[in-house]
Amino acid sequence: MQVTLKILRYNPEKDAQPHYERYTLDAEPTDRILDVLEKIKAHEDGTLTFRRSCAHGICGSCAMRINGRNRLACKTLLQTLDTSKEITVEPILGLPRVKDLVVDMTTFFDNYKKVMPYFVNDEPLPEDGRERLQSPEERERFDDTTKCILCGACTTACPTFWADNSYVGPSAIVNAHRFIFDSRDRAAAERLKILAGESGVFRCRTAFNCTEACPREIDITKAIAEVKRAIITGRLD
Amino acid sequence: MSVKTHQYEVVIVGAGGAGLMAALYASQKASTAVISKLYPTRSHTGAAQGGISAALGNIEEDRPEWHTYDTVKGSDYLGDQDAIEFMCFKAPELVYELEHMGLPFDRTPEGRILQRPFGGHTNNETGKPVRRACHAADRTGHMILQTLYQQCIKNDVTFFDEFQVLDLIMVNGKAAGVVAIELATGDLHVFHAKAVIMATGGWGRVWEITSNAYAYTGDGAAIVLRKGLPLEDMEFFQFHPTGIYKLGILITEGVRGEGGVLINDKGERFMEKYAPHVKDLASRDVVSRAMYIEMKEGRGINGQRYLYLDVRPETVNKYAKIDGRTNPDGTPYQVTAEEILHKLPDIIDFCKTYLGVDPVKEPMPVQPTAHYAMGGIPTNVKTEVLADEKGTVVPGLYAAGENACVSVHGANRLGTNSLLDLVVFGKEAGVHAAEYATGAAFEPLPGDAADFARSQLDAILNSKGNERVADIAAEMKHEMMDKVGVFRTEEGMQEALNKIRELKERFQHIHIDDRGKTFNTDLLTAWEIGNLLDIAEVTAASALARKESRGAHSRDDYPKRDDQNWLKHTLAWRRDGEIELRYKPVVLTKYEPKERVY
Amino acid sequence: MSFKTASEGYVKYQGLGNWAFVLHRLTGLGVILFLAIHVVDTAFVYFAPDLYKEAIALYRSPLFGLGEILLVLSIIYHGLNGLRVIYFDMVNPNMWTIEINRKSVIWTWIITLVLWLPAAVVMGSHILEHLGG
Amino acid sequence: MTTQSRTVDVPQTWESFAWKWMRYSGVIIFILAWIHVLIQDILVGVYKIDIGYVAGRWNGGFWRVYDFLLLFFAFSHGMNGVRQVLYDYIHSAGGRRALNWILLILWAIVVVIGTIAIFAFTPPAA
Repeated sequence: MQVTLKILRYNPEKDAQPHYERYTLDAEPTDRILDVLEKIKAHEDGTLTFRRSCAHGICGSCAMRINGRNRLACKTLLQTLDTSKEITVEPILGLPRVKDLVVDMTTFFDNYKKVMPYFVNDEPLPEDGRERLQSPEERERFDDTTKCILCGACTTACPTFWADNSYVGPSAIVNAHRFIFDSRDRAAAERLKILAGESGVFRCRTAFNCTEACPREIDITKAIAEVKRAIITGRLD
Repeated sequence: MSVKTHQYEVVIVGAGGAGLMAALYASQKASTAVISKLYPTRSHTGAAQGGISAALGNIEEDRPEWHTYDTVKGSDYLGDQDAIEFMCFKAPELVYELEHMGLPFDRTPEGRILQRPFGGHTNNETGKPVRRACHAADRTGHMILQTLYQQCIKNDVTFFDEFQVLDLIMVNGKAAGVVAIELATGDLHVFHAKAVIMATGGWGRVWEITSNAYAYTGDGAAIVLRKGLPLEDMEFFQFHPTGIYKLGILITEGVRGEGGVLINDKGERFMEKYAPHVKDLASRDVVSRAMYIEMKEGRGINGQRYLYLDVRPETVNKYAKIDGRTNPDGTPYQVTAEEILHKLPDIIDFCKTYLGVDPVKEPMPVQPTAHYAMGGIPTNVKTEVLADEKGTVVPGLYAAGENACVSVHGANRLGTNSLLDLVVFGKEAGVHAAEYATGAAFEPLPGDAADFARSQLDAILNSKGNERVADIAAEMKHEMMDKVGVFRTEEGMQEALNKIRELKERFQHIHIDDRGKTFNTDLLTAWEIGNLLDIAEVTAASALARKESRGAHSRDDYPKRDDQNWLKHTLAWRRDGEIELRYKPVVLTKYEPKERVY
Repeated sequence: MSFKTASEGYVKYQGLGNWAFVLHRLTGLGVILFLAIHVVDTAFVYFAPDLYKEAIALYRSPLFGLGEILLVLSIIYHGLNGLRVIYFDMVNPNMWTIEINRKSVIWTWIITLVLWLPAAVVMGSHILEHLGG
Repeated sequence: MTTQSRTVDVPQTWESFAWKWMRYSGVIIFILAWIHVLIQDILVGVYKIDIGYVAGRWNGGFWRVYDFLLLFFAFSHGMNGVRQVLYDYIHSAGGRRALNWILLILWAIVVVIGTIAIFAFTPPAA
């Protein structure tokens, strides 16, 4: 079958403004948008620029706006889209454009680093040198937010983040959640203090775009709500 | 092009599991920079699914000795036994270390790390599969990568993200740094260093069907090869039995660990013919070969080149009963759809996304997929890179992870040993490189340090032909899949080698569209294809020379293992456009080679 | 990043939740603007009764009448959607799932319309009654 | 092993207070404003409203208190809403401080005017 992709192109060395270019080519219904982009780059226009690596939704490189929604190009099959119309492909919104579908992720990772996204426990290790114990229920408590691949689809779908890059954004909160609710971690209070501030969870307007965008199906808005609740109540259950 | 210079005592190339582990340790003792062509969390370690093996014995009796023997046997006796013993005895310590870093392993009711069975891992006394793979659902690699990156942030490790290393700087026979291009700007950067750790991962993209990332283009190995250093055991590349049909996306062996079975067109569970004891949990080379034979003999599903991997609860329970499989408490092993969903969530997601198949309701179409490089940059147990068959160390140069060949995997890697390899030898690399750097001086940088890197890019940018890089890549992948894949013959491999040389010639006449500086992936993709061609050539030449079948190297014309003549490692150099092969003995300690039966 | 980026997202980003949010924001801003004016004009009954009469006269113009109908729509939607968010956020965060969110947004719109339409009919008939009179 | 419940001590911030305020006041306004709208805009309608109507309505204390509560909660809720909206577009600390003062003054003026009117109003002699 034939598909037409309408891609937002931008080369800072040549273009003052981004513009759309259209590519029509043969494809299979089971092709991913990433496959189509690869075909265009391989055979039609090598200047088309995008990030990709694993091609099966685990590395988080290829987040982009496809028909107006953030998705991973490698997890979006043509058969899930209306191919009788043009498919619009644009870079994720809210981060500086570098070239074509590539944006500068620096702010995104800086925000991630703000929420202490790492395990903290300075208490002595078990004397036998083995693992810290954790019940299956305690482990299950934060399972959902361990799935994050830092693709940025959620944060760049967030209306607050579009307007204000200083808001840490859904992804950072998800990663804070992963540690706040880990029974072995000891820095929940510090993280919650950060997240209770002007750039934290209370900037969330529950627009829900983040959850809809997550290619890992993390219930992000729910996680954010749980963090809000932990700040209000001080309870980590 | 402007060149910027940086100075760090230790420079680590690659930010996957091995690179990050090395970074954590090196940065404690020496100024350290990690240079990565991807953001660290994009590394392919994140795609590893099933688990990391360690004889913790959390569920049932297990011993590091058994793990060692299983790995030696799995390697088809080509693994160096000192290195294997080192790794397997270090395993529990490293797994606990990961846990202490916060890695969210699944848990037993007692709160300990949960373990599952995996191919080739056995109780040496009963011969039955043992639960040795420690896991975090089916995203263990993802959790290792995330955890290590998190710890690097905590420890303020310096990263140069999206910098593609193009060349290794050698001065007076010692490593003195690397040259990299910054993707965002196109600027060249020279990193002056006392020690360099190569941790750039594998090269599955040499083959058509692969579980590997687009980024897996063997950059580190190719760079080292171009510096006149050898690559070891390149003929051994693992084909994982269960890749999603046509796409190659990996379906973890953990599926079979949880009781899934392979089924042919006749509805037979054919693995009992090939591995009567452990059946579907035989090691990967054995299973992939069995699948090829089934398909070749016409028992692929609908005569096509795929088989079914069936993890529907009714199937699992049926064969668990036949096998007499039990839970740790002795009760019969039975699963429900919910339990499968809970243990293999990502697999279920892959299948639903890419196949429209729900694995608890329908079987998954699978075929062997190019998965893992057993060979690579030769190192000793301290991860020091070796320059020749006599074990001469290249001062200041280290390698760890998939691009290195210690050799702990020999001719065939056991599932879950790759993640173990990463953390064990990543740590060793970090420790030893920092130790070396603190005792060494910076070698003076030559004035033309960036010239070779620049000349490689210029050659591509100024190339005047009209060959498209993608066509060359496609032909190489097809040829390698067909002729240097699961089954190999003299004739096929020779054809492949000729073809690759022809493609290398055509590569001199490519045309790329993008000549800009900003994020020029057209240029870098072309450079990567150049790496793959070099790797493919070495692989084919090494394979052609090895006249036996061992592990992943399986020849129709020499179907038997030949310990008399071939119990040795291949070392391959590229000199004056020719591949030169030499050999070195395998380190044997306790385990005499014997016939391998699963 | 900026108002421009945000506006592009508000308008172009595809998703029920996005529209629910944009409408919530617009109706909220509309209501607060009206409220500020309304408090002041009502205060005229004390501070400047004559001006109050003029203000009321203005409110009775057909254009303001239509505006009032929209105001009622805004208050109904903002209130219902607000309650929805409060319930999910404070009482049961487990309801923040894709399916429940989508359904609840659609139901919020349906209930808003069901409540607003009769109000609009009543208010519209008031306007018609007083047209030219 | 069993699961332990854990608590931490988190100091409340202006933002956490504001968040709670929007929700609690939201529920109160929902009730007050809807009844207000139902009566004044729909059932009575602007055509029947004049000073006389207001006088009748504010004859007793109940509706005066009612209207004051509505004014206070709705306007405070709304002004914080405006603050939150503008925080999206005003990023500098100085800008946000200026915004807060402007909104606070605006809020005070409107609430004071409204409150005086509600409680000081005496019906004109009919």
